[in-house]
Amino acid sequence: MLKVEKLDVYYGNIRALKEVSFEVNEGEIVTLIGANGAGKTTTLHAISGLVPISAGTVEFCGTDLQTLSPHKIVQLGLGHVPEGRRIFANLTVMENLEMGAYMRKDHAQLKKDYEQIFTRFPRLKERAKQIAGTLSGGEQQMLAIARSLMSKPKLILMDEPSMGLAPLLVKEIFAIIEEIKAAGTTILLVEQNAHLALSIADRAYVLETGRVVLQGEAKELANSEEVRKAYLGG
Amino acid sequence: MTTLLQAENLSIQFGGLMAVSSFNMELKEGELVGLIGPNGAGKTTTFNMLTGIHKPTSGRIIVRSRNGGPRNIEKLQPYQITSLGVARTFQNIRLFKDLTVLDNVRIANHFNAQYKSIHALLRLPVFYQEEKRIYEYNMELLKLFKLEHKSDELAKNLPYGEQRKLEIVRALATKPHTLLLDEPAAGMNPQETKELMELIKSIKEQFNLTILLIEHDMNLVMGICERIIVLDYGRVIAQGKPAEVTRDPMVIKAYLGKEMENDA
Amino acid sequence: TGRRESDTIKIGTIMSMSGVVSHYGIQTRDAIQMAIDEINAEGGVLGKKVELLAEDDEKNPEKTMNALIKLATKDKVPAIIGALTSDCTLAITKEAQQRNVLLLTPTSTNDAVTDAGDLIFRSCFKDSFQGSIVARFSIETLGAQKAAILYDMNNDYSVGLTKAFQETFESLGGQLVAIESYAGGDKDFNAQITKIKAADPDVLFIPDYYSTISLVIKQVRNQGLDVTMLGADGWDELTGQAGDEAIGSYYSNHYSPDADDPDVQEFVRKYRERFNVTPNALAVLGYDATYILLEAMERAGTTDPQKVKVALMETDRKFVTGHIKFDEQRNPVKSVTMLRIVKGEDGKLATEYVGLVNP
Amino acid sequence: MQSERQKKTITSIILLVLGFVFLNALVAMRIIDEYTTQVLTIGAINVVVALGLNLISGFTGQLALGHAGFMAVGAYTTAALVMKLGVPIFPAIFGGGLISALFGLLIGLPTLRLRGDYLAIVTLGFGEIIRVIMINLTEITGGPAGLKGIPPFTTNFYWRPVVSFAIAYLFLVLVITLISNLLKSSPGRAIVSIREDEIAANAMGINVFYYKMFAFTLSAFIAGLGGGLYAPFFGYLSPNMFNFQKSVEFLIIVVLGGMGNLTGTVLAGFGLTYLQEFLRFLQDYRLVIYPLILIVLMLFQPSGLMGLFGNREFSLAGLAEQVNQLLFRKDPAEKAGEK
Amino acid sequence: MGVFQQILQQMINGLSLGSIYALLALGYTMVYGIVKLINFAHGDILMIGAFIGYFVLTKIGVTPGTLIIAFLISMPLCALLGVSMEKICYKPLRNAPRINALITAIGLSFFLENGARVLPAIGPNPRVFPTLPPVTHHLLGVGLSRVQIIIFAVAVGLMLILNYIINFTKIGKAMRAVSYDKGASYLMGINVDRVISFTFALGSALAAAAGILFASAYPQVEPYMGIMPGLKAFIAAVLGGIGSIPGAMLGGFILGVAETLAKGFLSSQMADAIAFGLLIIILVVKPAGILGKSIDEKV
Ligand SMILES: Nc1ncnc2c1ncn2[C@@H]1O[C@H](COP(=O)(O)OP(=O)(O)OP(=O)(O)O)[C@@H](O)[C@H]1O
Ligand SMILES: Nc1ncnc2c1ncn2[C@@H]1O[C@H](COP(=O)(O)OP(=O)(O)OP(=O)(O)O)[C@@H](O)[C@H]1O
Ligand SMILES: [Mg+2]
Ligand SMILES: [Mg+2]
Repeated sequence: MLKVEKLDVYYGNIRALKEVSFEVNEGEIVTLIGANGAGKTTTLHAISGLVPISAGTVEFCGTDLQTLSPHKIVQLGLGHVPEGRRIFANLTVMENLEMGAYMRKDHAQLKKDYEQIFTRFPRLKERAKQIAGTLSGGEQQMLAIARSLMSKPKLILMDEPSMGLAPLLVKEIFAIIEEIKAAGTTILLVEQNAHLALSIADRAYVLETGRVVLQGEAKELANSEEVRKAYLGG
Repeated sequence: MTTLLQAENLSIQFGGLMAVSSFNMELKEGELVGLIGPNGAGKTTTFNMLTGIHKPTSGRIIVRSRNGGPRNIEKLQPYQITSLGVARTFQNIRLFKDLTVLDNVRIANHFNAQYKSIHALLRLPVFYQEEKRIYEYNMELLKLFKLEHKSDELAKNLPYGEQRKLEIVRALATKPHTLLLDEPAAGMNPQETKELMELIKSIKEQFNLTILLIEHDMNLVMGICERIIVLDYGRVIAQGKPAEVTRDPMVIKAYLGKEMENDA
Repeated sequence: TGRRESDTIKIGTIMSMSGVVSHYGIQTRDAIQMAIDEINAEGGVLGKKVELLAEDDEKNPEKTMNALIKLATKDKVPAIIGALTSDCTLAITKEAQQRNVLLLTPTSTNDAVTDAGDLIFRSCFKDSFQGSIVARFSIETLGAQKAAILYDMNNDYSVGLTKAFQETFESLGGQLVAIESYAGGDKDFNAQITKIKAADPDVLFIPDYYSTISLVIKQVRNQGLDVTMLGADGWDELTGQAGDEAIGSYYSNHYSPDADDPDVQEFVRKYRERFNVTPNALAVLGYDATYILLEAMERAGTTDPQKVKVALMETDRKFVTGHIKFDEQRNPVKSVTMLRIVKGEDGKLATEYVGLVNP
Repeated sequence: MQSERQKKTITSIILLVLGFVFLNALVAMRIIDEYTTQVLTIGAINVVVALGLNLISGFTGQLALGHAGFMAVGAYTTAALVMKLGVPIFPAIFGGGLISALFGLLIGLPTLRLRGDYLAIVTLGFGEIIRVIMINLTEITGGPAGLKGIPPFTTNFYWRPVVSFAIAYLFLVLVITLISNLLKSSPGRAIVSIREDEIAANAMGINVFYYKMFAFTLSAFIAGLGGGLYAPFFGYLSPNMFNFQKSVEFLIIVVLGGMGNLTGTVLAGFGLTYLQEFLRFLQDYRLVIYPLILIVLMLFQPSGLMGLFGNREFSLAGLAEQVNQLLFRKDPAEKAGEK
Repeated sequence: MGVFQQILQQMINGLSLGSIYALLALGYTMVYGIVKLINFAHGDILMIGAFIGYFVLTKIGVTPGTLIIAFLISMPLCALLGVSMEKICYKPLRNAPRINALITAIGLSFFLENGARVLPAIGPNPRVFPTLPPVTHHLLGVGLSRVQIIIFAVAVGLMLILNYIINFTKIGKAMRAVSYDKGASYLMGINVDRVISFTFALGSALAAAAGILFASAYPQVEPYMGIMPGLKAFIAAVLGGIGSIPGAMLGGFILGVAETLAKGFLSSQMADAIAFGLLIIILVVKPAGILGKSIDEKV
């Protein structure tokens, strides 16, 4: 479904990604793990067209994404829940969801989808008219995910959805991620919380200073000595 | 042992959010204390209050100045607190990105520089002497962190790990008695983290430092901290020796929960 | 002196061809060019063609100075017509005098302009003269007791007239009940007018150029302030811009643009034909200044400023803007024409000759 | 190391003096004609003020839009000191700088806590207020008609352009030395660190507000010096010469040269001053083409002129070194070995 | 005329002037909010808008109906102009330091002013803007002219429409989203470039309307007419809190009234100085303007 090959990204003179290659198949949860600054966010940004690609290719459902502008990429069915949530704090919850559905024209279906989202996230329904900036961290993360789902993505990129959340909320969010997968959406998950990420993922890639250094089945990696040492704290 | 830094009933509010409430802490000379807690617990905010970047809504902070006397610092500006001997690093690296590594460190010598603007403008001998002293001292510091060969590089061109180290060097150059480190190992791989641990221990000895440290890397925290304070939702939920704290059910629930889950 | 002989005579002009008074500068430059073309068509001066070198000053004294030095040292012109506004002219008079360049300003009315030396001439009124004439007129002819002034504090023309009017009016026993100002470029005068209205004057003196005046008097009438308005030569051409609200106002001018003055008619016709706009007062002054200068050169038989200056003092004939002679201060001795704005037979605004006030 | 430094300083001074004598000889012999001298002198004064602006905007990172106002204060103060109090010209110029610095201090105190565009708009406001005050202070400034008859540097007509040029040149060198000496010192580094990151600078022991004030006041002082030079050079002042547009001109010089680069300011200052005069042949179209050139420069060279050269600073000693090497083909490594 | 009437009269004068400032300030604020650019050429769009109105009205005569036509022609044309300015001059600089776009905007402003001056169709001469015959209503000894009524009506009407667009339409919400976070907006599939263009279009259209209103109140058009109102509106935008739409409206009204009252009761010489002084005081007390939010940097 998503195929990334030999991806290079530069910030000025700094080479943030070095020949990163990986793929995501339909129906999977694939996770990218790695230390702070390893280039996980950069990878997702490159896929979504937020940073220019210096070399390599990104292919999504057979379309080359390289030359497309970000909003076109979203229209192809690629959702992105950005790092740090980045909800529109000055808009209401409902307006945030509307922004998620910005490019959709199927108004009839859209109505139903709002209903569906609200049944999945009852807390957001309660707060539909609240200014999003005043939501709690967990609620904001839910909103960020819900907002992205509104675009009906085939593949959804999630950047550290557990960041800044209390463990309880983390559990809740991960449950939601599994639900989304069950509903048929493919997921590329970036997480610092490698434990949890590996526990729900099918496959995983490990990034280290801009390079893929390990890859494999999530379970295998979780048990590998190397990963345990470096990312799971022994 | 004298108390170098003391916080009494510190609280701060952002809008409606009570980011830190009734925080109490006493840092004795030569201690190495860890401050841990989940994301958003208020650790960095605590640092920000201790260094004057945020003014606490209520509470007191007392610092022993270099020449001995205790001083209330809640109302002081960050540069004043630094000059009393409390230095810090930042969680989101805040180097002077477009300046060289050496200049980054030299800037931190500012209030120690023994000459006035007028000396610099007229290029009097005292200026050259001082500049030479500063240069040599700073190069020495850089050497400790194996950064001396990069002294002319722009800070933004250093790899992440070295940027973190440079932040520590820069803080050291202010000649602090107390050093506050905010996630110094973030972005370092386990090997680097190990080296960093050794480095922290050694500079602590060499410069006779007292250190307060925020870190999510439990290996590091358990490895070097003598005492740990755990924050959650702005409140201290536990404190004590590393071994005690890790057994505390509250801490496990709020922070270390992962292991529990695995066991379950 | 040792200026090189060539087959053309170069004359400089420094005008504000860009910036906020560019509409005056460009028209005046065009009028000067027109006069030179006419003279060239008649065989030129001293048997040579005249070439006009026009420099822009952006209404900026610094740029005026640069232009002067360029004209004086690079182009080596013996005489310059300009500058347009008094601040620009004042910036260069001393330099022109020292560089032995004759400077004839057609339009700078500030009293001090000609102080710098015997090579500096002007062919328009000076502010104090005109201001006091209008003040005298308002007391002696209109019988005014209480006057108000509304002026542009950024513009020394306006400030100079205000000062002169105020002094004369008060010395003749009148009372100034309000002196209000605005800054050049302002479009809204309602606040000042409201204040003036409260002071209830007999006459309101508004010394500024017509483009501003047309806005001011509209707002005066809109506020229902029924007062006789007075102006000066800047009001020339106001009849083309203002509406009925201007009727009944008086202003002083260099000449009477009476339909039956053939010189005026001829000038306006030629100018319109060539540039497709009605010339304003400054353009006419520029046109006259060109003739004054070039005729003096012809009389002097040379372009040497020291000789032309003497010949200039002998100027004594009627030009488009009236009869011109110079006094010892190199200011023109011109009588002032007082005009009244009336509704013409064709329904358009026109001016009516009220009287001549002699210096 | 010590002797190396002294050698550098001496080389620079020799080159400066040579350049000074050479240029002035050209001016005195009218090989550089008077018009060009006029433009060069104005250029030098513009550069002085722009250097002041660069100090606060380029090096300290605080955008200021009212430097024409400081220049006006300097110019009028100098004129008043000379004309009303009979102060000799050089003390008067410094007096202009000092009073302007005082204005800088007063303006900076309440406003330097503002950041970015807010500071820009407030300084713009102050520039305009100063201008309006000048218009109304008729006693000192002559009002809108301007102030004329300011005594020139010398009354000798032939030598006047030479002397004006020489003095402007000297002040230019003085200001450049002042700023570059400052920048290569602890207070200078403090100033630059504020531009880079205020919060970090503060945490590193730098009194951010103090150094902002210091840079702003010094910047006003330098702009005031520029004004002080302008008054006797020009002999005539009018408040409208120091309007917003003039402030913008200085900003354009700084940005076009490259923010935080002294060499760039010098080049752009002379370049733009000359360009405006050079375009005179375009007549009515001059002010249409000039902004177009500006826009094109901004679009295609956003980092300014010196961005082309990696933002390095020009150094006389460095130049001498290069020439030396070129002439005598001495390898620098070899030279180091010699020592 | 009593003091009370005088005050009332000055208030009316000030509000009418202020509503023009407010319309213009809205453009500054919207553009600033979305691309963080002080668009110095905004005042010159007012000039172009007024000239378009002038050409339309001199061609077809002036009646209330043709006035509406003038708005309908001038506003879209200026919108187009604003969009082209953004595409050609600002967009390439979006990732450059902000000061570059600022200088470009200043250059553009000079270019428009002087370009208009050399354009044969416009030229340097001030033209009389065609107006409806003046009618003044009197109430309690206070005059309210027809022009003033038109200004209020049009300005308030446009502000209501703008308010509707910003708060209740999809593109309006997208504008707010983009101004809050461009990157995240891309990820929603929002065509950020189009939203920015739309913002320029909207702001420029409002400036065009302000131009016609301004020229109706002060019936004269010339190439440099946009400078002063542009500067004042900019101040108004900052005063209200730049980036804040209600702030721009409020700032415009406050500035208009303050300026008029200063002229009327303090000193007309110092009115501009007072306007700037007011700005400075407000900024010193509230560093982000009256309705602006000062956002602390997260350390
Ligand atoms: N806009 C930028 N300009 C310059 N360098 C950048 C930029 N964004 C990221 N980088 C650098 O690129 C590298 C990879 O960063 P990235 O944000 O992708 O890491 P990450 O793996 O997502 O880390 P984290 O766990 O902190 O989110 C880092 O060294 C970072 O400093
Ligand atoms: N300047 C500010 N304005 C408003 N809220 C703030 C500000 N700074 C911090 N907060 C809030 O205060 C809370 C504590 O934040 P803080 O940065 O101290 O967390 P932390 O414990 O350091 O977390 P982490 O481990 O993620 O760094 C968070 O909810 C944060 O959003
Ligand atoms: Mg990341
Ligand atoms: Mg933190």
